[in-house]
Amino acid sequence: MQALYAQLLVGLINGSFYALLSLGLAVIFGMLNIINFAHGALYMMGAFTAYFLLSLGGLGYWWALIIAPIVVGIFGMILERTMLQWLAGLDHLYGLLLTFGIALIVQGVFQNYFGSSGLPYAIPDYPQIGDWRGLQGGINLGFMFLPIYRGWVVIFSLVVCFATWFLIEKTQLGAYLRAATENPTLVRAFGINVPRMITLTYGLGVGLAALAGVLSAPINQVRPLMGADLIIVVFAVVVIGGMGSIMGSIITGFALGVIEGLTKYFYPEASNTVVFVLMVLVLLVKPTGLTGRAA
Amino acid sequence: MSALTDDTLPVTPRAMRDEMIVFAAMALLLALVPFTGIYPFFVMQALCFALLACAFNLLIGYGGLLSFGHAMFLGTAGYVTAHALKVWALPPELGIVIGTAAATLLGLVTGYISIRRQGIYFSMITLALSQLLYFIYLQAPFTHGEDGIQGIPQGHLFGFLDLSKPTVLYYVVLAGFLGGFLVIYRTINSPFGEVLKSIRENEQRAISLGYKTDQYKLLAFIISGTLAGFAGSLKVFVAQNASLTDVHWTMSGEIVLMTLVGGLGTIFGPVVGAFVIIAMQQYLASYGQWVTVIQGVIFVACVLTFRRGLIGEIAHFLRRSL
Amino acid sequence: MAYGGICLADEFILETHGLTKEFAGFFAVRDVALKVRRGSIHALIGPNGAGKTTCFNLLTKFLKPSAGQILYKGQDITAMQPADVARLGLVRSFQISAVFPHLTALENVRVALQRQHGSSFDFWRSKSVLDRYNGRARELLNDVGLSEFANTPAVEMPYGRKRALEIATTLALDPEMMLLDEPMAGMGHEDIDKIAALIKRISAKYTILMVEHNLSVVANLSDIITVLTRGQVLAEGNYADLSKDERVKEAYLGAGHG
Amino acid sequence: MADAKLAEAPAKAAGGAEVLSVRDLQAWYGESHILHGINFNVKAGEVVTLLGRNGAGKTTTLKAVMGIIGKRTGSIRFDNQEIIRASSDRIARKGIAFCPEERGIFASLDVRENLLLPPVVRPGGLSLEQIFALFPNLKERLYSQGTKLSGGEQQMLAIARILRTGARFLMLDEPTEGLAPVIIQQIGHTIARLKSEGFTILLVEQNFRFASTVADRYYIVEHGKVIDGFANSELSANMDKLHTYLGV
Amino acid sequence: AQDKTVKIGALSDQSGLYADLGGPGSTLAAQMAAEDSGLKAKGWKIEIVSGDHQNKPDIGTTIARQWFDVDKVDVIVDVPNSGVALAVNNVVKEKNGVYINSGAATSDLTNAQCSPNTVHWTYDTYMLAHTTGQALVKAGGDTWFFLTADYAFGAALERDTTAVVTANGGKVLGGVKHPLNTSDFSSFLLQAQSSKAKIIGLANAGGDTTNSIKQAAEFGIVKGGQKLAALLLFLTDVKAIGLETAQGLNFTETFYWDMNDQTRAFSKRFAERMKNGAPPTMVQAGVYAGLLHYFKALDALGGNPHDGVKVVEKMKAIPTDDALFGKGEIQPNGRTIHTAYLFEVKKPSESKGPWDFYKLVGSVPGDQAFTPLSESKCALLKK
Ligand SMILES: Nc1ncnc2c1ncn2[C@@H]1O[C@H](COP(=O)(O)OP(=O)(O)OP(=O)(O)O)[C@@H](O)[C@H]1O
Ligand SMILES: Nc1ncnc2c1ncn2[C@@H]1O[C@H](COP(=O)(O)OP(=O)(O)OP(=O)(O)O)[C@@H](O)[C@H]1O
Ligand SMILES: [Mg+2]
Ligand SMILES: [Mg+2]
Repeated sequence: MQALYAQLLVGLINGSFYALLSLGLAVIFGMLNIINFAHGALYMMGAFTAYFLLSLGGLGYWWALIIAPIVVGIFGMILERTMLQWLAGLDHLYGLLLTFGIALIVQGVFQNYFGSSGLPYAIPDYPQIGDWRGLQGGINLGFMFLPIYRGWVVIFSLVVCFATWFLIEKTQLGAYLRAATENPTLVRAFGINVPRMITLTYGLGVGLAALAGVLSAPINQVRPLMGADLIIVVFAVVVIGGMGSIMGSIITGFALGVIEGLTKYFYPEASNTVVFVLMVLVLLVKPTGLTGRAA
Repeated sequence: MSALTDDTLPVTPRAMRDEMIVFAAMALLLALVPFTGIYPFFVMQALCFALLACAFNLLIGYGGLLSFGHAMFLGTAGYVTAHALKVWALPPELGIVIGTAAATLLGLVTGYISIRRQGIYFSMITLALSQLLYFIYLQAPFTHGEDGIQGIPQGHLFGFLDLSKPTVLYYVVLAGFLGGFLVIYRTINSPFGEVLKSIRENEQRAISLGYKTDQYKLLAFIISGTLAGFAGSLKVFVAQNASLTDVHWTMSGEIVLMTLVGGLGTIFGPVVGAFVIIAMQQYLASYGQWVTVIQGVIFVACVLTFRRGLIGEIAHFLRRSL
Repeated sequence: MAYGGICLADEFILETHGLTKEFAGFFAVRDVALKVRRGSIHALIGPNGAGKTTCFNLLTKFLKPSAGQILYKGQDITAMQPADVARLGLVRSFQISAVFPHLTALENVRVALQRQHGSSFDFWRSKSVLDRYNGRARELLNDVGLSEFANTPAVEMPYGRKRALEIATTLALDPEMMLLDEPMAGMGHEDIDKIAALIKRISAKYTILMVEHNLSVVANLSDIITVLTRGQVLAEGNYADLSKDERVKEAYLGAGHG
Repeated sequence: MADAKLAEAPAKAAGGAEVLSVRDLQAWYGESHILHGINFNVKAGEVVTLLGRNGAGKTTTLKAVMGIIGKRTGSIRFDNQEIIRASSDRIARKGIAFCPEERGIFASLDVRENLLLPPVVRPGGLSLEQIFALFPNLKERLYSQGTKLSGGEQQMLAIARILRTGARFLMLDEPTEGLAPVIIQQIGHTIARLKSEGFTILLVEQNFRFASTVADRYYIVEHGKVIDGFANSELSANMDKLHTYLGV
Repeated sequence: AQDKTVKIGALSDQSGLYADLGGPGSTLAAQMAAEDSGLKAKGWKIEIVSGDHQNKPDIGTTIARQWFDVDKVDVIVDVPNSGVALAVNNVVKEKNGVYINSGAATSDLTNAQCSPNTVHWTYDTYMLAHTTGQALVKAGGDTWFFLTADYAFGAALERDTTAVVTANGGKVLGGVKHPLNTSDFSSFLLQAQSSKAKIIGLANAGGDTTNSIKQAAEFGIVKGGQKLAALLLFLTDVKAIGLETAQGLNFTETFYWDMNDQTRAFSKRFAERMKNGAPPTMVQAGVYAGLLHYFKALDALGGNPHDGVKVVEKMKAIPTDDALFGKGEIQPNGRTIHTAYLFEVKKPSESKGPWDFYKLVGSVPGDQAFTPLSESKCALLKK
């Protein structure tokens, strides 16, 4: 029974990565109507940026948490301005293909320069207060050993997810964004600089990916392909949650982490497939995903 | 409506005669390959992928359905054919039939699940289904996991065509390709094809006219899956192995790339696209590390500058459908 | 076809009993009993949001009723699928024009003819078998005044023409009963007259239920009018009677009429 | 109450300076040349109506003024500034508001959000209460999804939302299409009231009967050109011409 | 006159997962082997081509086939990735070329799918499992828990290791199968932790291995007294994980650059010519040593290098002896045997240079490390 609690908790932690990544995807899909296949590559860039900041600039984890999303976000905005922008109004398909191409390029270039096995990145060991060495070490919860870093990831992601949700669903900016998805021409004719807004939104979504990348750098190997396989799972999360639905992808992200955790405990062989099975089931019952708006 | 159709639909009514002339020219050129000194295995492989891309194109170009999981048909048929030939020691023709039938069956099942979903949901669900299948094949004993099924005997087709002779094999593959191509061509230009197009254009309206659109889409999906499977079965004889890469989602991505490069919704585009991409993989192999980057650049360039694809641009320039 | 009230079940081609549609507590259609006489032009009017389109959607199964029953030719169709209803000869047009944008006008009509005559699943036959529908398709286009647009893709046609095309497509199915949702909306006067004449002409053969805000059209065409407000039937009768009805004036016609 | 509020708006510009002047406007959809030289002008405080058959290019003209047609040449001057090359968001912020023919209600927004969507570009717009007084239906369905409204309600919403923005120049594309007679009358009153409060309105109409109750002047558009124009006072004199132009 | 031209094809993964341990480095190793062979002086012409199989069996076979048919290649080396390696194995046999595989782990190459044209150099799964299992149990690690990648490769590693562990008196307490390419191992690590096994065996590869090691550190597994044994790990992986995290990890290799003066000398020459200055991995070392041995056979034959079976027979006849792997032999099934070493990753404080990672813990002589001929399922042995 205790082991089960531990698995649930661990699942929740994992879920926070899914949530952050699918959140970014949902923002980009919901607002730009683009299936951002480059999301995994940008997530990877977030982790690499953290690595560079440390190894070249001596700037540690906490700096990376702020700087990496901005740097990668700017990179994303450049992508949007130079390429994605031209796809406005075209079929979804083209956005998907373009970002797929971008992902190949980015991953290929990183692989060429940094190999495929990756680079080390440690859990931050500062600030040091009393016995605490930054986020290193762990707490014995009785039923499990909880690395402090994992606890931090959950809390931090929850905060970020909620803030993003609020921004998009509860502010006027969000209304502009949603309207612009449907009919950018008209929204522009109301006096809103839609292109700029879209660029910023893409930057936001990409920044979220990068943030997830920084968060995962101390846990997962910083590798050029670290996002490539993850991305498919995250797609599934977004679809289950209802494409473009912010809250849907957050909740599904966390829930999926937990379900996957349980599968790992009861029938580990299926833990990679459970998400897809789940997705098929959900779509059979509810075509637009759990919280998707009607098509 | 989607801009996809804006770009891809022929500007003039289809000129079937033009298309038949081009088809004859293509068939002739391909038939001459063994006499030119071009390496036949390369062409054979390209032909298999060309048929695969054509099958995929049937769905996207004429049904408006982007499947991001078409590798599952290729891989499934490949595994089944390979297993039939190697373990059950069946003759080639039976191996092909069984492999293709497996793809048909898979098309029926996956189609039933995915077809009722629209647009991007459809892409995602096909992707997920193929990924599901990937993990199953990874673990299933008969596929031999990472090692794949190796050293598959080619055998004698109909008892007298020795497929281990490259030239014989070449003409068999070519015949298979041309046959598959004609089936697709006919499907596109059939009464069924017309209904398919109207569904893509405005599904609600098609329903209100009394069409049960799900059935049409399902049939299109099954035809496409079957032909993709047929390509997979043929490929087994060329590569003499069946492996996981054929079911991986990156393969599905490559299929899309081929079709895109050649021209979505054009008749001959996928063929050209497949040859271009396969040639690139072969001849850029010496550039080693940059192949994926180059592929990525092609994707980006295609989408940004010639969205109609090679053939699509030519057709647009000539104001003809090709 | 029906000739006079031979027998009661035959007299009304479409009947509803207690038809109700609720959207999360909001009753868009409430307890509507509608009887459409065979061979008549029956108009459904009412202020915006009265539930006319919703009614149409219920009748053609694009929406599931929350309660009530729909009888078409005496057969209960309440639980049917939209495509099946269309196959029974009950065909609709849409309020926002619905055409196949990248098919030419001719092809638009042909798609409907093809359904009517089968062979739609034949993927092994050449589509040239469809050419035999061209003649009938041209006839239909001619009827709605679109002859010169036969080879124009629908997307390039002006709005009003698209409506006409939609009607031609609907006619191609040779339905027994047509539901037209604001067929004249967005049309110029010329076209309105044309379409009105067309409707008049075809009403000899088909039963027509239509929603229309253009009063002169309603007045000229319809045999009987049902007025809907807030999801409920307010009144029923012919135009002359209704235009004197104070309730109808207040709810729909406004001060300028009557 | 509503009237009192409207009365606070700046007084109507007497005599009417030219607000919009369109010269030799040409426009293209992709490769097809639609407008072949449109010329007209609108003075402050006027209601000007563009009439013409289906497909004549009326909607295209409005879109060209709004800057949402890819390719356009000629001259469009608004408040004495050339706007032919401006982007549509800048044009909107100069004080032009557009109500499209297809209404453009956003499905992912509820009615309230739809209503509040267009940003206020300058003071002087209608308040929410005034809008609800004009269109009571909207108040009832405030939290419905925008596209779940009936056709007519959507039309009301489309008009209502641009009244909030404070733009003084409104372009309405067939605002009465699909509306019940009572509502059409209401819209007629609304337009008259807006006009009396100094709004300038460029209207596209098929419903000539309605247009004649509100318009000051008419222009006739045919095949992408303005071929005629006259004032409301000259209407009876021009009735025959109108018949041939429009087939009324 | 004798035909004295040979063409070598270095077929590897140039861009993917295995590019670091094979890839361009393997091509370089092949070049260095050609230069060091001294054959040029004896009138031989040696040419080297390289190709990228992109980890796809059909690309691998097409390249191989084309190399034989069109480019007249005589020998194919390297070929990491078991799937591609086995596919190419068939082509080489069909074309009667020579195949010196150094990159693939599958022991099938010298068992069920052995071929008279193939020499499998460097390592295989049996050897890895055997050496690591035996050496660790002997050092007191007698209770095991496995983290196994859920496909053929992982199963083979687990099966072989279990056999050695129990044969040596150890006990397997349990195991968990994880799917390929898992990014989070915490669930599995928790199970491993609560098993209280002394050794946690990682029967997986690549990113799965590095991630599980990294996360094991996070969960304080090594600090808690358990030991990690990676059944397949390369120098480049250790570099990627970093010593801080990897310290104390046990695993087997057959080559390490810092073994003796000879390996150091070769590695120095090699590193100078590598783009990133990395010393050779065991796979690259295997390419070099395997080719050197091949050249010896050619030299002995004196020319006419185009009959693959004949050349391989000659290779098997000469005992192997080179600077990198020491003395050994090629068995009739094509398996090269040489000494295998158990290493442990140093603490950061013990490391004196950028690639100074390992300390030697034990070694197992080749004839005990690799599959005994009596157990080999190779058909060539049944003659
Ligand atoms: N799917 C839905 N969800 C919620 N409310 C709906 C939905 N569809 C329609 N309604 C509401 O039901 C009412 C009736 O709508 P309907 O479209 O039937 O009106 P109508 O009579 O056709 O009006 P119009 O003449 O303006 O087209 C409206 O108030 C509308 O907002
Ligand atoms: N997106 C488009 N692409 C190509 N041609 C178009 C497009 N939209 C409209 N047209 C064409 O432009 C011409 C003018 O159309 P416009 O919509 O301006 O007419 P209108 O006068 O507003 O007609 P209506 O009264 O039907 O609304 C028509 O011939 C139409 O076919
Ligand atoms: Mg309606
Ligand atoms: Mg118009």
